[in-house]
Formats: sequence, C-alpha cells, structure tokens
Amino acid sequence: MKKSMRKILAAVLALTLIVGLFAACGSKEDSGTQTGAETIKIGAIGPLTGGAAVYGNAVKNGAQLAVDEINKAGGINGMKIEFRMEDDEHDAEKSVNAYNTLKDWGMQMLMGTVTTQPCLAVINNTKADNMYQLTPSASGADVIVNDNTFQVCFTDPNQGIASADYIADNGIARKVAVIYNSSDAYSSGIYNTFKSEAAAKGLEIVATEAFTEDSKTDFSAQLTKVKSSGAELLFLPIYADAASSLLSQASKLGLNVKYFGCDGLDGILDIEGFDGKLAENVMLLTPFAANATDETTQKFVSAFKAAGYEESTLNQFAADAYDAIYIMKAAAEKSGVKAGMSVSEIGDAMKGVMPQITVDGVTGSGMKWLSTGEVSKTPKAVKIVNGEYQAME
Amino acid sequence: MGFLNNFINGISLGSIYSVIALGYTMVYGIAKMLNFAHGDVIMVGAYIVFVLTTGAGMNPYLALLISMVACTLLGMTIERFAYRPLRGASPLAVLITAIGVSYFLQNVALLIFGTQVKSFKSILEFPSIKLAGGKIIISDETIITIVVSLIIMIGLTLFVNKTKPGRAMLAVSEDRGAAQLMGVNVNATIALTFAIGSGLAAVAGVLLCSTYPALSSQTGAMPGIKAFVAAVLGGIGSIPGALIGGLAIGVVEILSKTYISSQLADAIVFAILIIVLLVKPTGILGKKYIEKV
Amino acid sequence: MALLEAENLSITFGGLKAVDNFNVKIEKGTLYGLIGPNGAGKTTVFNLLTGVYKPTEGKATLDGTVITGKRTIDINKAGIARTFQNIRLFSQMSVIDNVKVGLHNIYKYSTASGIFKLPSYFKKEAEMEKRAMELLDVFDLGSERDYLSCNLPYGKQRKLEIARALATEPKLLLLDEPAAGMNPNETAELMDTIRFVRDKFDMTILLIEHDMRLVAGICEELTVLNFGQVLCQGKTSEVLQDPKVITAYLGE
Amino acid sequence: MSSKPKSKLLKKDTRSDLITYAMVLVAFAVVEIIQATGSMTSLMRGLLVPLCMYSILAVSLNLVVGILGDLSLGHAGFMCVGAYASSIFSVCTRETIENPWIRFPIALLIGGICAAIFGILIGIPVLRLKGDYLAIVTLAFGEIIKNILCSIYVGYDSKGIHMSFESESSLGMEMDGKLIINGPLGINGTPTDSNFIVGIVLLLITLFVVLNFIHSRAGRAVMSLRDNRIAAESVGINVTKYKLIAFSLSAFFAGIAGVLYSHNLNVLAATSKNFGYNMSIMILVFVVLGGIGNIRGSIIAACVLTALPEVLRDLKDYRMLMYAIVLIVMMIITSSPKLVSFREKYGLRQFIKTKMANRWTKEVQ
Repeated sequence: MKKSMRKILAAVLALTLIVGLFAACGSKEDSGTQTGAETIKIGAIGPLTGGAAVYGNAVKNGAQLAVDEINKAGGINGMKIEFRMEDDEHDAEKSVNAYNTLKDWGMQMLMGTVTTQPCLAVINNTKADNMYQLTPSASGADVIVNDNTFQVCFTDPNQGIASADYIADNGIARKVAVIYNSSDAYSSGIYNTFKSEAAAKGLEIVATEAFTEDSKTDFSAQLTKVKSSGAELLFLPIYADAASSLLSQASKLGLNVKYFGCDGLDGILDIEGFDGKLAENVMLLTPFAANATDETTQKFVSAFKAAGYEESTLNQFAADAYDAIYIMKAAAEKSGVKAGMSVSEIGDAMKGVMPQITVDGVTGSGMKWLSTGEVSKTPKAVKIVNGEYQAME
Repeated sequence: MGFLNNFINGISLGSIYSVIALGYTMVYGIAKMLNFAHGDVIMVGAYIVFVLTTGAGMNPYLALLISMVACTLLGMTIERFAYRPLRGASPLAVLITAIGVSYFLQNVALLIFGTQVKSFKSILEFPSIKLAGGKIIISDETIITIVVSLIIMIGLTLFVNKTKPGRAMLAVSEDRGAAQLMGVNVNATIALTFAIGSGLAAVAGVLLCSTYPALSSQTGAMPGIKAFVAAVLGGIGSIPGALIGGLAIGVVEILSKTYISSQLADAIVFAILIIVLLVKPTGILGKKYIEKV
Repeated sequence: MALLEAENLSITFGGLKAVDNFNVKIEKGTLYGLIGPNGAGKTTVFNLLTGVYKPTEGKATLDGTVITGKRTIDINKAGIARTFQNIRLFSQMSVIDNVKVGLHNIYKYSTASGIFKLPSYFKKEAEMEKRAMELLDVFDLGSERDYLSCNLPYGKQRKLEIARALATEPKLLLLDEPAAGMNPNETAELMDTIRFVRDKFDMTILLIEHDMRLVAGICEELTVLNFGQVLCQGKTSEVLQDPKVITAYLGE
Repeated sequence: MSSKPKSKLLKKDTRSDLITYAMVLVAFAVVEIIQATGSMTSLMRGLLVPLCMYSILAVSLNLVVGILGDLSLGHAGFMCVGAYASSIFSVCTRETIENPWIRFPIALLIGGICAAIFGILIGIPVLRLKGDYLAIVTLAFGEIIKNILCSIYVGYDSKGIHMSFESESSLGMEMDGKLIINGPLGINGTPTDSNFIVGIVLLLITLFVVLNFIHSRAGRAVMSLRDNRIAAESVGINVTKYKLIAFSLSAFFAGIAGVLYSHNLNVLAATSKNFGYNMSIMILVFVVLGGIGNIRGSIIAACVLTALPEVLRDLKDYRMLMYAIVLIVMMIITSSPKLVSFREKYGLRQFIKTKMANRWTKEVQ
C-alpha cells in the first residue's frame, strides 16, 4: 500500500514536470511567432540564491536599472529591451540549464554569466549558437577564448599585474604578504600573476596564506603568520565579505600593516554593520567608486538609490552590469541590430563592431575592446579615508 | 610564542564548535536523529541579534535573550511540524527532512535579510588580555567563548543528571519505549530537547559571529558540519565528548592551517576524524556498543 | 574419535568467568542437549564454538581439526552451523532467499558470472533453487517461499532458521532454544522435525533448551551448566535424576 | 502472490526488472520522438544528460544504502574522482586519440576504475564502523577529495609531471609545459563526448549490472549483511569481501556518472556545489524518496527532483524555498507512520479499486 501510494505520487509529480517542461516549450512557440514585435530579448545568468547570491543580485539590479533607463528613453534602435535573469546558484551545470531556459524564452543576447566557473561552461553553448555574450564580471582569462564573448571587467591576470606594478612603482611597500581564497578562481587568478609580477618588480613576498570557500570566516591562523612575517603590506585579492571579517580580526590581533586589494574589495564600506574605521587606509584598485565625482557615476548612483534597490548591492558588480547593458546598446546601435534578426546574425553583427566602439561608463571612461574580447580601461587606485574613497595619485 | 598564540586561536575556534556540537549531541542522544538544520538555527539566532542591535539599537544582552527565546520557539516549531510526524519512520527519512528544513531556513533568510553579508558587531566589549609583553594576545571573545562553553557543558550535565526532566531525557535516550511505559512523556521530552538545543544555538550563533563577524544565510552551514564532525569525534551523544571533540577539531584546524597548509586544513581535519574513528569506532568518549548474540 | 571435542574452554568477561573449563565430547549422530538455568553460560558456549567469542583458554576440535581461534565463517565452512536464541533471519529477504544465502558456499559461481548471467549462473542457480526447495519442503515452508521472512509466523521463522543452517551442510548443528515461544503443539511438531533432520541428514545436533519435555523427549545425552561450570554430564535419563541438577533448577 | 513454482528464474524479480528497463526505453523513445518533431525545448535537451547522470548516481548509491544497508554521505566524492581521472585522460589524449568513440569508452573505464579503487580504499576503514559514524566518515572522505582537488595544480612538460598545492607558477614548468589541473579552475577543455544516447546506454548498463548483481549469489550475500550481519557470518558469508564488492561497484558507477558529468560541461572544478556533501546528500534524497532499495524509484526520484528546480524557475526568488518545502512535505507524506497507516485504512483501497492498484499491492507484499 505504502509503496503504491508513493508510486502514484511519483507518477503524478513526473507528469506535472513533463507538462511543465512542455509548457515552457509552448511559450517558446509564442515568442517565435511574435518576432515582429519591436523588442530585443537580453538574458542574464548569475547566482541569485546560495552563497554567491550577492554578486548575482547586484548584477540583476544594475542591469535592470540600465534596461529601465534605456526603455524609457526609447530603447535600442527603437526596440524595447526585454530583460530576464536566471539563477545558476554559482554552479556550472545549473548555469547551462539557465542558459537553455533563456534560449527557450527567446533570448537574443546574453549578459553573463556573473561568475567565472559557470561562465566557462556556458561559453561552449554560446559559441555553438553564435550568441553574442558579454560578461559583466566573470574575470577569468579563459572566459573570452571564443570570439563571441566579451568582458566588461578586467581579467584576473591584469589585476594581479596592475596591483604589483602599483605597489612597486609607487614604493608603497617592499615586503608583502598575501591572503587569498585558494578555492576561488578570481582570487587565485589574481594571486598567480601578482606573484610572478611581484618577483619581477623586486617585491619580496614574505608570507602567502590561503583560505577556502568553506572556511572564509576564520583568519586567525593566517593573520598570526602574517604578523610574524614582518610584512609591510597585506595584499588581499579577495571579496568584500571575507575581507570584512578579516579586517576586524586583524584589528583584534593588532596587526599593523597596509592593506591593498582589488575590485573585489569594493563594497566593503556598504556592508551592513561593518565598522568603516577598520577599512581606514585600505587601498584598492577598482574601476568603480560609488562616491566618484564624475557625472556618469553620480547619475548612476543616484538613479540606483532612487530606484529603491538594496543599497548593499551598489558595488562594482552592479556598475559592471549597468555598463554591460549600455555597451550592448552601443554595439547594437552601431551594428544596426534589428528585432527580426536571428541569434547568430546578431552575434555576427555585434562581434564585428565591438572593437570599433568606445563607451564611457561608470566603470571607466573610453572603454574599448580588443577583438579577443578583453576590455581596455584603466583601473583607479583609491584609498579609503574617513570612510570615503579618495583617489590616489 | 607563535605556537601559543595559534593554540589559543584553536581553543577559541574549538570552543565555538563545542557549543554548536552540544546542540547536535543532545538532539542526537535523545531524539536519535542528525538535526542537519541545527547550523541554520544558529544563523537565524545571529540574524535576530544583528537586527535587534545594529538595526534597532537594542541592548545586546537583551537582544541575545530575545534571540534565545525566538530560537527556542523555532526549534520547537520545527520539531513539531517537520520531525514529529516522522517519529517512528526510517531515520533516513528524518535526516532528509532535516536537510529540507536546513534549505528552508537558508532560503527564508536569503529572502528576508538579502544576499549581502552583514558585519556582526561583537556584543562583547571587554579588553583583550595581553601576556608576555603583548606577544600573546587573548581576545575577549576567546575568553568569553571558553567560559560560556564550559558553563553550558556543566549546566547541561547537571540538568541531565539532577533534574526530573533531565532524567526523563536520559530515560528516553536509553530506551524510548520503556521510558514511555514508565510514564515519561516522550513527545514533551523530545520537544524540550529541541528547545534547549535551539536556545543554545542562539548563544552559539552570537559567539560564532562575535569572533568571525561575517553573517550570511550560509553562516551556519560549514560550522554546523564541523561541529557535527566534532560531536562524532567526541562520541556523539556524550556531553563532555562534544566539548573535547570541538576543542580538538578547532586546535587541529588552526594548527594545520599554520604549520601544514592553509588550503588543505579542512582535508586534514577530516582525515584526523577518519583516523580517530578507525582507532575508536565510536569516538573518543562514545559508548561502546556490543551487539548481544 | 568424537565429532566435537571441547577441552577446558573458558572465557572471562571483565573478571567474570562466564564459562569455566567446559569439556564435552559429542559423538557423530548424537542428539545432545545443553541445559542449565538462565545465565548459566549456555549461549556463550555456542558463541565460543562458532567463533563469535575467542576463548581465553582451552580448545575445541571438530572432526579432528582445531576450530578455536578461527573466524566464524571459517568455522561454518569447517562444519558448524547454528540458530539463534533471538531469531536472526534476513528479515527483508524472501523465505527462499534466506535458504539460498545458506547455500552460498555450496553452489558457487563468480560475482562476474552473476552480473553478466553467464551459463554457470543459470546452472548453479537452478541447482540452488532445487536444493533450497528441498530444504523448505522438509520444514513445510515450500508454499511460503516468496514471503518476506519477517512476515512468517514465529514458529515458521524458527524452522526457517534451522533450514538455513542446514543449507550450509554442516557436520554439527547448534540449535539455541528452538522451542522458545512455541505452544505445546508446535513444540511437539518441532521434536519430530529435529528427529527427522537428524535421521535424514545424518546430523549431529547440539541444542540448548529450557523446555524439559523437549529435552527429555529427544536428547540422548545432556550437559548441565550452572554458573559457567559443568554441573553434570551423561545420559539424559541419568542426568535428569541427578539431585544436583534438580537443586540447581528448583533451588534448595 | 506466489506464482507457480515452475517458471522459477523468470519470476517476480525478473518481471520487475523488465518493467524498469522498459521504463527507461520508453522514456528514451518519447524523448527521441519529441526531438524528431522538433518541439524539444533547449532546457529539456540540456537536461537529458544530467538526468541520465543523476539516475546512475541514484541507482549506484542505492546499492550501498538500500542493498548493503550502509549510510554513505560521500557519494559525490567518487563521482569527483571519476570526473577528474577521466578528464585528465581525455584532455591529455584529445590530440592523439581523435575518435571520441574510442576515447570516450577508455575515459569511462578509467573514471570508473579509479573511483572503484577509492571505493575500496574508503570501504576498508568503513568495515569497522556503523550507522552515523560510517556516514560521517564517508562525508569526511568526500570533503577531503574535494578539498584536495580544489587546491592542486598539475602540469606536465618535457621533464615529466609537476604538482603543486600552491600556484600555477610554483609548478616550475618548462616553456612547453601544459597545465592539466589549474587549482580551483580545475580542468578546462574536456571534450564534450557525453550525449543522451551514451547516457541512456550507460544507465541501461548500470541497471543491468546492478539488478543482476542484486539477484545473484553475491547480491544475496550483500543483502544478508544488511539484514543481519551476525547471522550472515554464521552461514559463512565473508563480510569484508562483500562489503568491499558493494562499495567498489557502487563507486565504479558513481565514477561513470562523474565521467558523464565532466564530458558534458567542458569545464570541471571541484566546488561544494557539484562534489561537496550537498551533492552527496542530494543523491541520498533521490534514493530515500524513491524508496530505499527500490531501483526504479531511484530513477524516478532522480529525474523528478532534478527537473523540479528548473520547472520552478517561474517562481523566481521563491524557487529554492519552494523546493525545500516540497522536499519536507514529500518526505512527511511518504514516510510519516501516521499518514501511512491512515492511507492503509482509508486511502487507495477505498476509492481506487482498480485492477492496477490491486496488482501493485500484491507486488509489494
């Protein structure tokens, strides 16, 4: 009896699911027939649930803001943008599922994915479909191996080199310690190039400590070692969430060093409950600073706040995504993308014009792209003074 | 000096694991189930304190009290609606349900509190102790955590051995059916166990986040697993075992981070667990169970 | 020489001598009884003979080979099979599969030929099936072959356990309280079955029992244990008359 | 209940097995028909290989949990070993063996065998442990595998193989060096050799092996260990041997599933999402929800629960919350003793008196 009930339950559920999967198929048919409508469908993929959800949600908010602005101003080539973001839980397999869901929805361009690892899985699919893909924040060097994929953010190796150069060229420190997340592609990517560039520039790395995604709250052992290593500067190619915990433990331990980070540290001041004093004098290379005085940034920040998005998501991920949508707009306008075009046609048109366009965004003015997909823009070095970013010379 | 400092760090981490492991071990001992959602109750407890102190500016100790009450109620609710219907079902079914509850709490927290981590402000404001001319630093959190975990352990031991409901717990853990026949209200006893375990979870949450201030919906997950490992290492079901297991895991974790490899520390901790269980299959203080033939 | 010889078998649990200097000789074909008050160490003797416990002293030989110190499975292969006081069937397996597990070391084929259904699988399985049915029919369980063994009534579970033990083709069969929990009718039936088994399989049987009717009815020789020590040994009728035995059972 | 003792070897078990094979084949046929008519959604197409993979995982875990009766929380670890071992092979031989029909079967064997070796390695200590202690050791094992593979760098050059736990640059490779495992980025560029047909064939092979194993002499020995280890020993069952056989067979197929996984995605990295304890637990959920020991149920549950979060995408932010609720409710409905007895009294038998229901009931008894 018990098992037969179970079987029926299972059968009913399975049926519901199949119906569900086909319902998705039905909606695809719909979108197929109404391609004449003046819209362009941009899909996005990123982690909206789970441990990495903060990045995906920031991207979602930033992109939505840009989409709303563009639609209000008349759209791209007169086409309104339809925007939809799917969750990938920061998992490669789920990311491919999300991509397929978006394809069924009728996506014509992909803004994503947010994180590197899933992105590496999705680029294979976009390549096969010749889908134009612009990732706001997946910074792995391998993300852009295909010709249809472009980045808004710096690649990790670039950040590692830029950081080492900046520290050495400005004589900030000679003896450097590093704490990085060895289970994270971004963090270990930066560390890898930082290490070799630092050696080339004559910096001495006196301590290298790692942590993993599973233990990113307790840094007591690593900090104790850094403290005894005699480092003058601690390089932190890590994200703000881990850094907030690290800085407060470092202050407890009485660690007295300079801190230098990359764009991952951006947003640390916005972490609710975080004591801004702990981040005093922290230096970071970031393409985006929420309190920068240039007009684009100011406009973005005030619009973001006015739209009522969670303010803790106002960070470089949101900025990258905001820029990404405007970059897509610029490229689509330049190449004359029309609503009726197929995914592959759009892909060809877009990748043709990418090396030709120049975009002034919140994460950099005069952004240009190489045909490899890499962005060329200059990071700003900022220092946190009195709880505010201050540009460094 | 370096070693001592690291050792103290290990004790500090370990005593947090101990407090969490006490919750695991109590529930396991009495309800005979692995409450995988325990780590997430910790997270909820920490969020409540965070909202009350940082958000509403409440006195942190009052906030802790409210959080304990809330977690107690939460624990009892979970027990009543998710676990009690499965009493008598296969232990695996209960395990899976506990995992479901864990996902549920994490996702509710994600929806309510958002995705960005919160920086938990330590509710303790005592000066650190500096020894040997500042070379050895023992932070206030470390001291408080150790003291609190000792108090809880002693309190629990006394409660279980000296009070009527405590002895009812012992009876239920030995033989549920016999306890029922002797007039012990098994449902009430198990509910009480969950209430105590969850109340402790609130304390554990505050201790955890005071020392390691990043608070997110995932905060309880990994410490929960480590504490579970600690409970097993010490002999699951044993109250002093939880303390010993927790301290051992904490010290091993910190020392292997320091002296072996910081990225392989977790692997080392788990490897030690396996080795210990190979030598003592029921953990350090676990009861040896001999099947009567 | 006797089939089973135990010399000075002793075991100590934390200072307590559970079995002390146990000696027995059982000739082939005998129906031998082991009796004694509760806690006398009867089941412990079984556990010593089957390798569940290792004796602290003494040795036992089966058909001339020393069995003490061997593992349970090797002792089974050497020729001792047993049943348990608290029935230990493979409760989630069918009745016939219980017996087939007993036949595990009799009809062998490799794991691979089982997985790939090679000819030896079909051949051996057919033989096994035939043999298992024979055994089940002896105990009148043939019609329940596909029941889950836990669904059998108590008396039949006891019988199935005996059938499973016999399936391993032992030289010596140890029965631990086979009549426990049976009503007089079932016990009478069981007595017939045990005799039948002895005759049909030419079996030597050592059994522990509290039911004196059964013991007196079928056992040819007896050993009485009390506090781990042999109180009395010999022909059933003589032993049961022994005043020491009566005192041990009934008290002063 | 008891069919006549004539058709002895072709009885209930065989019939049940045939239904299972038929179910898979029908599912395959339905998918092929949908695909042929061109109405297959991309999502569904993308899910085909994962569905096969999770089914294989669930079936193989059921061998340990349902047939051997040991609780394992480290199944994803075996999957991880299989995925990495096969990916290393495929990446290294991508140029030399160009034909995927030769390369992929070798990759499958390598993945499966490596996982099976780890199955034996973990099986040996496990022999001494029971229940929750066993569960925690397998969980620990899975985490160790994940942790190590997540922080290892391996490359080779003309001088041989280099390995480091620190960084790519500390490998010290020559200029001609090739990086194989790039730390947390794992292995990039595994050829995507997995496809639905391969997946279905592998699932059928898994079913064939597992079902035949269960109904063979060895399978009975394993089940007897589950039901009563002491009695099994008393009738001469070698505990060590059969536990290890069950563990390694289960690990072998988990490894095969890992090969399918790594050859489906082209990137492979050990994260807590794909090879952590969360995944092991997920597979366990398939097994428990499908019915412990019930192979067919495992497949159905694996498919339903894999597809569920995808179908729930329309719920947006509430998706994973709904998933959690569905999980709890399903567990309570299927396992709560009160509900089960309620159903037995007033449930199906009352209002579904169809032949079908009766037949099911009989089958289950």
